[in-house]
Amino acid sequence: MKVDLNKEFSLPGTGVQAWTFLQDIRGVASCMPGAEITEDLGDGNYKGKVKAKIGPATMAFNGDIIIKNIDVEKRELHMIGKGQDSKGSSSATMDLRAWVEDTDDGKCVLQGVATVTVNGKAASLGGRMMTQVADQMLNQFGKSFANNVASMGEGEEAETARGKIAEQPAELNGLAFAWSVFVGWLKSLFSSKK
Amino acid sequence: MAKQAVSFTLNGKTVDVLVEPRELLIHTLRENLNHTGAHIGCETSHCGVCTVDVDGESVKSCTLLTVQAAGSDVKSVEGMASADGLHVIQQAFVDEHGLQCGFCTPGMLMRAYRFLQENPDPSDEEIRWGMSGNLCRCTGYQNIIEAVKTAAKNLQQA
Amino acid sequence: MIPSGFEYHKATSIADAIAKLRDNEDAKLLAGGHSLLPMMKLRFSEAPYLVDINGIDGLKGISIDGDTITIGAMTTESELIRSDILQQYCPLLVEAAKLVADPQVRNRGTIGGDVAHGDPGNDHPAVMLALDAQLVIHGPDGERTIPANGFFLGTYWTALEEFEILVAIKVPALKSGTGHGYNKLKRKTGDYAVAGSAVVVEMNGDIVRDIRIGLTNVAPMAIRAEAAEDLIRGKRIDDVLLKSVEKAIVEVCDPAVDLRGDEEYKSHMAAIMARRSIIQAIENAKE
Amino acid sequence: MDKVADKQEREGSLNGVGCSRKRKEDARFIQGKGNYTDDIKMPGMLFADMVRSPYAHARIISINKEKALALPGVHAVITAEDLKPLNLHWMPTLAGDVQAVLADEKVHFQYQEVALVVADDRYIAADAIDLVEVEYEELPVLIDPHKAMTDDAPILREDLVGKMEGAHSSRKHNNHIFNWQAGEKESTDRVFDAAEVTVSQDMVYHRVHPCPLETCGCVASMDKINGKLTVYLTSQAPHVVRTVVSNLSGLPESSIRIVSPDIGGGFGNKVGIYPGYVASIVASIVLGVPVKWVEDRMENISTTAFARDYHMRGELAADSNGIIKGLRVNVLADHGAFDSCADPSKFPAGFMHICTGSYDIPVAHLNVDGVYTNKAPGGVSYRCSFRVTEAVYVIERTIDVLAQKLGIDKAEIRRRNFVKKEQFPYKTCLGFELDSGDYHTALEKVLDAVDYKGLRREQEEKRAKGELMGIGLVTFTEVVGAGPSKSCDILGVGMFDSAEIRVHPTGSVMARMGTITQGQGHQTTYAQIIASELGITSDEIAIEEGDTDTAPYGLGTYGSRSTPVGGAATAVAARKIKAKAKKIAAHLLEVSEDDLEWEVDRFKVKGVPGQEKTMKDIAWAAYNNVPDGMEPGLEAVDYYDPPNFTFPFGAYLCVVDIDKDTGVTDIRRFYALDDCGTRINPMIIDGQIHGGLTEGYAVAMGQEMPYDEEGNLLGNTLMDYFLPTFVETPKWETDYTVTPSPHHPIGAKGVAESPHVGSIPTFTSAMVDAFAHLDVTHMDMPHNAFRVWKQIKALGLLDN
Repeated sequence: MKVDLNKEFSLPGTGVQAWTFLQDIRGVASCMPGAEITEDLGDGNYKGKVKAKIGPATMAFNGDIIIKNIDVEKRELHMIGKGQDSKGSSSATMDLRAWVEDTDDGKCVLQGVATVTVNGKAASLGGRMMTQVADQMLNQFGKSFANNVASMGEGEEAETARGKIAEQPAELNGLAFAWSVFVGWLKSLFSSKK
Repeated sequence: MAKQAVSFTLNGKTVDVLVEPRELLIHTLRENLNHTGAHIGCETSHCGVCTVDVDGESVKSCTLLTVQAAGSDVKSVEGMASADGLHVIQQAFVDEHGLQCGFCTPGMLMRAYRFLQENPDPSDEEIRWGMSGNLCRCTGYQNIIEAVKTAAKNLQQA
Repeated sequence: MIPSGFEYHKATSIADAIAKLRDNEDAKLLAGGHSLLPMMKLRFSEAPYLVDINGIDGLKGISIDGDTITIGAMTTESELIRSDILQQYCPLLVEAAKLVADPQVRNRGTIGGDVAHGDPGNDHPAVMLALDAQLVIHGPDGERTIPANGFFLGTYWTALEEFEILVAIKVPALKSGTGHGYNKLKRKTGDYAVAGSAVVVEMNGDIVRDIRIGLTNVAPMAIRAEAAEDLIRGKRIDDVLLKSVEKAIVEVCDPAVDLRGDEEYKSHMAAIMARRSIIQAIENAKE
Repeated sequence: MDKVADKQEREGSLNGVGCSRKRKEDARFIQGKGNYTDDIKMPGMLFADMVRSPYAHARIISINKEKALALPGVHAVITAEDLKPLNLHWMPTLAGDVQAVLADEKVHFQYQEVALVVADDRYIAADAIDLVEVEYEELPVLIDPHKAMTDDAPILREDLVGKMEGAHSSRKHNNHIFNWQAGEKESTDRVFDAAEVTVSQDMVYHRVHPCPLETCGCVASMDKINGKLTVYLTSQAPHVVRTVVSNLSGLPESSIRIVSPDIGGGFGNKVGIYPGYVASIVASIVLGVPVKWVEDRMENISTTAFARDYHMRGELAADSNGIIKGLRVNVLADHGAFDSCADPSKFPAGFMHICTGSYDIPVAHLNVDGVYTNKAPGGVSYRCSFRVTEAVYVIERTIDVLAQKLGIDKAEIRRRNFVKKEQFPYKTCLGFELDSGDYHTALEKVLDAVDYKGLRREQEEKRAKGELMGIGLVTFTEVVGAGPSKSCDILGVGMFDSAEIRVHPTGSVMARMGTITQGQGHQTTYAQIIASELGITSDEIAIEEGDTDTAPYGLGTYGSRSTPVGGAATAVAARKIKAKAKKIAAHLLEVSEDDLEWEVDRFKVKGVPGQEKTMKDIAWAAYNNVPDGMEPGLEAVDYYDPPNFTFPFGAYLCVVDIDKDTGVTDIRRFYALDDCGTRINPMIIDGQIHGGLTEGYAVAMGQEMPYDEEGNLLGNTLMDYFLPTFVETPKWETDYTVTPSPHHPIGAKGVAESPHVGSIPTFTSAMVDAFAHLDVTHMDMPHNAFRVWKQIKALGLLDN
């Protein structure tokens, strides 16, 4: 299953702040409940895992993240994430380009284009839930990302944002994810515009 | 996981088994208790070939943990016939050619057994709805409907 | 298809069940098991600890007190269908339950499980919305009752907090001048709805005084078609109005694409199911 | 009068051919005492489970068994590397190709077998497969067969690179399997060039799965002391399996016993030889204990034996009266990753050349190209003779298109083109000799029964009101009963079949056949044939099949071949016994054989009342009082090699109403008239027809196996894969005519597949007919509500 996604997120901080945060792979990963970078292999290669849970469903993916390119001029990140679930029955790949654009009000938007591919049992069985789980993950991730960007500023707003980051649950609402969750995470970055 | 001792009644006799909590009733019946009448068809609770009767209700035994059946009264196709011979429903399936490969038949019979107690005088339409949790690939259902009707008639006369 | 190993506890009381949920990481409640066990057999769920709440006193049964019907969360679909109280005072629930899965599954599947699971394809959530049901929830901090409207937050996502259990559902008894309709389109018995709609109307002569339209499987969760309701409220139904209602329903849908259909088809089917339910509801409100 | 009554009573008590005898096999099934493969338990038996690929096309970088082997209760993890030294990592398919037993360096389709785990029980095995770590490198995936032979298509079968001579023809491309043609291309093209009218219709006969309720499985048991391998397995062709296993293992066939126990439905799914069987046999040989392997439902739908996936174009040339002058059929056949269909060797596209149907077509040309894609392998006959379903579909659809173009009613155009009764035996231009038929009578009987004119009037009225009602009509001819050895073989073994009958001293009978029942009721019907032939009541005739240690060699049951071939062998073997019995009777009665006449169950001396010997008398004598020079005993074997195929036919009519709002179809009426020649057991025939129609309904209206571009099969549980329940299944009306096969010993033709073959185009015909007034000529299956609604919308028929 392949899904092409485009997404735009309005962010509370400046373009510079957002771009700084976007380059922090560990930070970006942390916006996703249940995800973490486990190893920095150098040269833009990381190992990571996502334990995805929603309702009664769980799925654990181990995978590689490869930073293909960081274009400072365009403030664009090109990365590929590849993961296989720990049972070897499903896998997911995301090819992602994300960039930060300034807006007129001194703030910015995060833009993204991604192709997500899911193989195996998750694709065979998860079709019914894929999009919907992804959509609801979107808000969670968006909030976290925005909080992180906001927290980079000064003052009360940033303080509140830092508080929110701290409160962020380890899993989505303590409920978390369906089998399609890895896609959900990926797609949550860049859910399709309707 | 540690095994648990579970007792229940199977076709009127008490049985004791030692099972992991995850063991499904269909496996206990088939593997542990050598009651291989009920079968496994889809494993996602769609086909009904594993249907048995638990405490007076039709249940898909592939979707019930054996530990959940503790203390229950379980009836399977093996318990249908008596010393007097075949159950009226079994005979009706033979008479109306309500089976071919026979794989769905034990589940079908157990469902019909319970259904006819829930609705002793069903219409064709009611049979179709009442039996809709059991799939058959051979008969096209038409003769099973006849069999259930015949059984209903004979049960009422009996 | 065999589940991975887990520990099993048959809860003796609601408090016991809550305690076990709290004390065991990733513990899950086992109600009817007909959603959970298939997921576990496919190993999409590997809950390490199951708390079986079958057999807890007080979680089953249907009673009526004044205008309020109370249904225990562990009441099975079959019990809903057989209930004289519901037949007489809330036939919508009976009709919806009849279209859930198949007879064997209805013998195990419970209304509470159906509502709390948070699957947008489940049938009762839309019915709960149409009935304006109240959900009684027990948790570590005691009991709270919240409206069904607002309970369904997304796919497998409800307003239930950690370690909370849905224990009962309260729905209003049918009043005179009230009507209901339920329609569900599905490919075959046992399948999830392509789209479904539950409708409750309160009539004032041939004017619709109030209406609630619940929709199944056309969004990440069961939803109310509020814009469509607004169009109808205070009006007399006619073909022109129904056309605009259909449009409003298509607008509110955001279904998942699968073998049952694409977004367009499912959204339109939701509109057709809702139209049929509205007509049906108004018809039987007259009786 | 008494004599007549006595004769009738004796005839009736035989329970022979023509009576609706209750089934012999039912007693065990209704009491839960069937013995299916998964019911079999052996001491010390272990369980196997399969590690499968999540990818459709990928290279295997590494397989790490350690964690799995460390799990208590796990005995072995077997991979292609383990099979290589035994040269068992690949196996021959029945279609002249090879198939990986366990993926050898790369995987070619999603869910392909990668490693077999053997453990104490199925729970441990299931845990262990999750622990086998396989590292893959993804490769480009080929799913669309139309792109298989393009220049930039990925190479799927690296094992075939450079081998441009295939089993059936030279190969044009590495993803090409074969090209197969029948008929005359040039003369057909000339007819088309000169024709007054031509029509052309593209159609996809989508990929489906037979999906019997019992999945495939086996119990392999190697007895190392005696050197004997016993395998219980779900096979529609146990003897062929024994030959293949012997070839693969090097064990003599006498050291291999294959048993097909009770089979929970086959429908073509259980003809093939699957990796799970072979791997389990290897595991049993290696471990020295019995090993059981049983698929789960997802594995069944995803990996073993799909059917169809034919992408067809049908073209007809005709005159302005609708008289057909020529037929062209072009097929692109998607076989998936390995060509593992089970057609007779000479027919890589089966009997697709029956595509001239019931019609008198002067000239035709058929072209079939088979290609590889990254999908599950197969191409089996799902409740039909080899590709006959596809052939009937293409001709029946295309003739409807012709009728539509010419404005001729679809019943009328068939009347005009039928092979006439007096033309039989009729040689078709693509090489079959239709042995018998009476198509006009069948059609008219159906049209009268349903009041066809009245239905058309009703349809007119409905169309005027904007309602959608369709009438489907199909008049099909099947070719079944493969088949004459001169043209049909499987792996070089001629497609005869066999029967061995023993009459015991007391006159009861034990008979064994080379076929194997999967619900068809052979134990009942074969006994009826013998009963009528030998005058012994069928209740005293025991039938056994499926055990290669005891049954005579036979090719098995598929392609409706049991009655045409096995049934013929049974009748001929019985006649051999009867011939000997006549000699014994003459001896006992001290008359010449010429003085004897047969009556129901005895030989009588002509013109001398009371001088007679019953078959029971003769059976006793066969063991103690035979004529000089005759060997004692009363038994016979027949290996029947049929002189021709049989050609069952039928006329089916279907009426549908379509809900414009939802696309939901109501099959209001389905009338099926079948002519299967002599009717052995009408009750069983009706049952077979109900079942076949229901499977046809499933295929036409809902079954599908969609793959996404990455090669993921979407929908491989019974949640998604459409098996109709009691509620959706229409009510069937059946009817018949009887046109016996002139070459079959008892005139029977076979019946179980006709309703599947015939009903599918009937549904499509009805669906298209509902839209025919809007110039729709074809709609591809499945006709589910979603797709129908799309059609309604595309035609602008939605109310808004």
